[in-house]
Amino acid sequence: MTDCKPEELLIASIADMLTGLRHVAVGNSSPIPGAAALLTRARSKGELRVSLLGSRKHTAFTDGGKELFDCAAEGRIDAFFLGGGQIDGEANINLVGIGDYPQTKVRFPGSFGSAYLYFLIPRVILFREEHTDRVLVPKVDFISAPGTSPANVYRPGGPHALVTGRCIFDFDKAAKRFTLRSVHPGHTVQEIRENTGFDFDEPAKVPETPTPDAGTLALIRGRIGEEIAETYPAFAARVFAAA
Amino acid sequence: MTDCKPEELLIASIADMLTGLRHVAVGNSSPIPGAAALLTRARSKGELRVSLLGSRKHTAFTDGGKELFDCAAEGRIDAFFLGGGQIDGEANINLVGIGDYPQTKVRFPGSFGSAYLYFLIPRVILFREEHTDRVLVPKVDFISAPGTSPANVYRPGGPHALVTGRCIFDFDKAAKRFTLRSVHPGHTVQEIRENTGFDFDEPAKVPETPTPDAGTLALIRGRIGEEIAETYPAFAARVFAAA
Amino acid sequence: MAFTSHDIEQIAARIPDGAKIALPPDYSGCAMAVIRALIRRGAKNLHIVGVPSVGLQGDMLIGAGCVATLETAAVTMGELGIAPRFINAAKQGSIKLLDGTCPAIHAGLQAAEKGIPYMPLRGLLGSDLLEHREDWKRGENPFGEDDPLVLIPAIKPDVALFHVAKADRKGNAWIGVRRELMLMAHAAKQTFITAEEIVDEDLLADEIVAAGTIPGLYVTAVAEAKQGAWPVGLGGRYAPDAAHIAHYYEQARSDDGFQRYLADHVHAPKAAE
Amino acid sequence: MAFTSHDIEQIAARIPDGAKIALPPDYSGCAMAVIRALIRRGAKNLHIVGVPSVGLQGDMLIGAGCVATLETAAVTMGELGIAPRFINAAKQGSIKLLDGTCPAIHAGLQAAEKGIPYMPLRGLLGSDLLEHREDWKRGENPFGEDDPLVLIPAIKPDVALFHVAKADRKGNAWIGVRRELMLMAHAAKQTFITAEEIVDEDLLADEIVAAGTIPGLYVTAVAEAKQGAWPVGLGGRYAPDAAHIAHYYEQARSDDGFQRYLADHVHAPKAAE
Repeated sequence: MTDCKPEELLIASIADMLTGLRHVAVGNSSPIPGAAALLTRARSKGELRVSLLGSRKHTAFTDGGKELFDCAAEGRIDAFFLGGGQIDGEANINLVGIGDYPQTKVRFPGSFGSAYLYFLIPRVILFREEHTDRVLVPKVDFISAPGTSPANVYRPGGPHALVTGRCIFDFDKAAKRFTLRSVHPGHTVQEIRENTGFDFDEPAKVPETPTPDAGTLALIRGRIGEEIAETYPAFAARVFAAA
Repeated sequence: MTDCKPEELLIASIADMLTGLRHVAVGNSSPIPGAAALLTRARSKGELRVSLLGSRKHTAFTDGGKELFDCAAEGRIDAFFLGGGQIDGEANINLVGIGDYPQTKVRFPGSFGSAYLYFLIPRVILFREEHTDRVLVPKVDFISAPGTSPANVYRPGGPHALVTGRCIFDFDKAAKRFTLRSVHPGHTVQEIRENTGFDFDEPAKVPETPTPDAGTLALIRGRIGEEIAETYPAFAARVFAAA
Repeated sequence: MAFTSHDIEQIAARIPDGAKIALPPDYSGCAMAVIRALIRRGAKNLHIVGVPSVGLQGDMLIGAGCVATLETAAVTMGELGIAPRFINAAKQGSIKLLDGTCPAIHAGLQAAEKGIPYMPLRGLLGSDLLEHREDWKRGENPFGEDDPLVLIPAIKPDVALFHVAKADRKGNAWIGVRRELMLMAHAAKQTFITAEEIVDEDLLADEIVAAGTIPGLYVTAVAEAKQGAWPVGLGGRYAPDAAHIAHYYEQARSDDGFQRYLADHVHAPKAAE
Repeated sequence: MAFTSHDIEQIAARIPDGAKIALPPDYSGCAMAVIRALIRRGAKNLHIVGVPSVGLQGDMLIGAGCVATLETAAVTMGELGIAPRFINAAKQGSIKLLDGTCPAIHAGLQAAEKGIPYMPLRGLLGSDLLEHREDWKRGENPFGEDDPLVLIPAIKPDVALFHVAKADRKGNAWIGVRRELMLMAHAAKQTFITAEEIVDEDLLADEIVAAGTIPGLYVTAVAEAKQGAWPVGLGGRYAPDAAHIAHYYEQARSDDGFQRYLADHVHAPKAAE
């Protein structure tokens, strides 16, 4: 328990959300979601297909940059990950900047495919390690992609959960609100309230995020560490080197 | 002169219409237009590009069936060839059938890409060896592709000429009428009138279609015969074997 | 998503009656062995989509009574002439014809590939094709003025079926420059492939081979079929069997002749497979 | 149409001020040597289209004052962080931003490739991107009911510019699975390519190589440029020069530092070529 690193907890927690799916895609610069998808694949006995963008070995696209988006639109991708410079309580995400657009005070890289994939992939997991009221805000300054849409908008996809360095939230699309699902070991509900800029629901008793069992940890540190190292060598060296 | 075969005359006549162009595409089952394009290419010193559908060697498409059409829409194809089970005096073409659609009395293979390429390729040469009032009719029974379009329709392309086994017509888009340009050696204007179902204009004196000079004939029978044989071996054997 | 390995008859069994089935032209890669198996199993009410035209496959399925609807830019037997069973059915009015044009079929499949309801297209205005296609609509260019367009609805086949030179054990299939086969696989709900050979190596492992390969992600099942495109041939591998096709053409010009052809070459035990 | 062979500076000279220029992301194949030559020749008022995002190329051109408009789904320096000269320009408001999203850029280029004025797209509704993109329109699905869509106008670049592993003397260029480069070449009016090597054999002659090759038909000119993608690297050939990129990142965080970088690595005689 105590020797489970924060990254390993996140990998195992996210992996559990992917069980039973057929195809999970992971964007660039996403080592923890990538490792999570590879972990689920390893446990699925070949049932889960993983497309890891930026990997030569663990991606199978042959139709250029558009294929990920077409593939999502065809309904062939079950889960994906999005982050955000800001995320608000209605699951709107901002990858553009803080302040008035276009001359924002703080500028982020840009929206990438979020304004599309958030609509089309059934299980989008929001992932951001930094859990502060700077990131988790009442209302984003710029909506790169909205968390919910009116009933007439074609939207088979949307937010499934928000995973941070402190906790996991579920998202209720009808209520447009997050509910605290579990708090990571070493963190408290009060701390999460203080560091979250938006209001959220919580159950009467908030469970602790379960830590991975010994078998899972061994798998993460062994095969998954090796597989993810192809795409994220620095991450793998930092997290798994001393394991 | 007398030893110039009808096919050779047609090849040379069509080739002259392609001089100065950058890229000519030729559809399937078109040995005479194909040979004409190859002849113009041979004389162009590499300036003309030819895409011969059905040829492995003389086509350069690598993006599947849609590429010919996309390429035309991008304005990258200067000339193309279309035929027709029926062709009328307004240059409408029918590749579908004779009689009331869909249960036509006579059925042709279908419209292929004509309803598109006729609009987008600047110089479409209508080619049909059979010159009878069965083929050249007052009004086609089914318009696969219209000869002209209203001014508001996007149409950089359209009919340039009609080449048959008896003569060559030019087409006037404004007047929506064919004009006899020249009559092939051995044929007469009166014979053409009798065998053409539509009315057309003619100059005071109708020239004879010029026959290819000795150099052109040698080129056709030599290099062009060899090049076209890759795609149309039966045609090449029939026309060039005894040359 | 889970790719499986099958034999020819199993593939034919998994293509249900009434399916909208996308088929390539004779020069692109035809799973002829499965076409014969479909006739053997008595498939009914198929909606054929020729991508963009169809040849022997279409004529045989029409003649055998497997087809309710034919959506294609053309039916052609190449230099032999017009497909005889198709002509017969067109004259009899025994199948529903959705006459189209090549770029509209490609555009409809691309719309399905992109998950959009339609694709706008140039051309077509003033063609009687447009008059008879109740599923096509006229539209206006919202970025122009008085600029009419035709809107082609997405074509989403239930099944794409074709033959390739090579597939591997993960369902990856090498198609080279025949990208219309990739478009078919992207657009269709299920894709069944026959291959001259199924190889042990991963076709995506080599960067040069990968460029011409459909990932197994899009492939429902693959069956090995040596000479699987016979008699129409497979580009780069073997030529059409011109004598056999001419024999078919002659036979298929009469009802009796066509039935004899089926008896000799389709129903006969393991005729060609 | 006539393809020509050039050197780096000639290509830079043929990309005019004010051109709409399509550039790939750092991982796809960047003609960095031409980017430096464009800065050397003092290119002005470029309209960059990131396909679908842009990295070091965009940051350098922006920092050097070559850019008037930036149309992209993102500007990223990968794990280093956000491109410093881009951030500076965004905060200063010194360039016009057309923030987009990857699939809309691909769709716009596909519309140009198909010669259609626009492509309908899912998603986007409710995004502030749509609020700020005056060139995008809302539309309705004419085949549905109360089904809103976004209409993305065609993106027709004046120039596509990228780097490949191999080209031949006819202008055919091998890109493997990097099909976005083919889309760029199809959509653009002119395409300039640099290649690690220019080979004598015809890349279209071999059926396996041809599958990953852009035909010379679409290529305006090719220049040989060994290590032409340095410092961002070329997939399958050489890795990014991480130390140099980190050096750039540090230098580019200040105006002075960026000018020193240009002096050392761009204006210095034959710095990297």
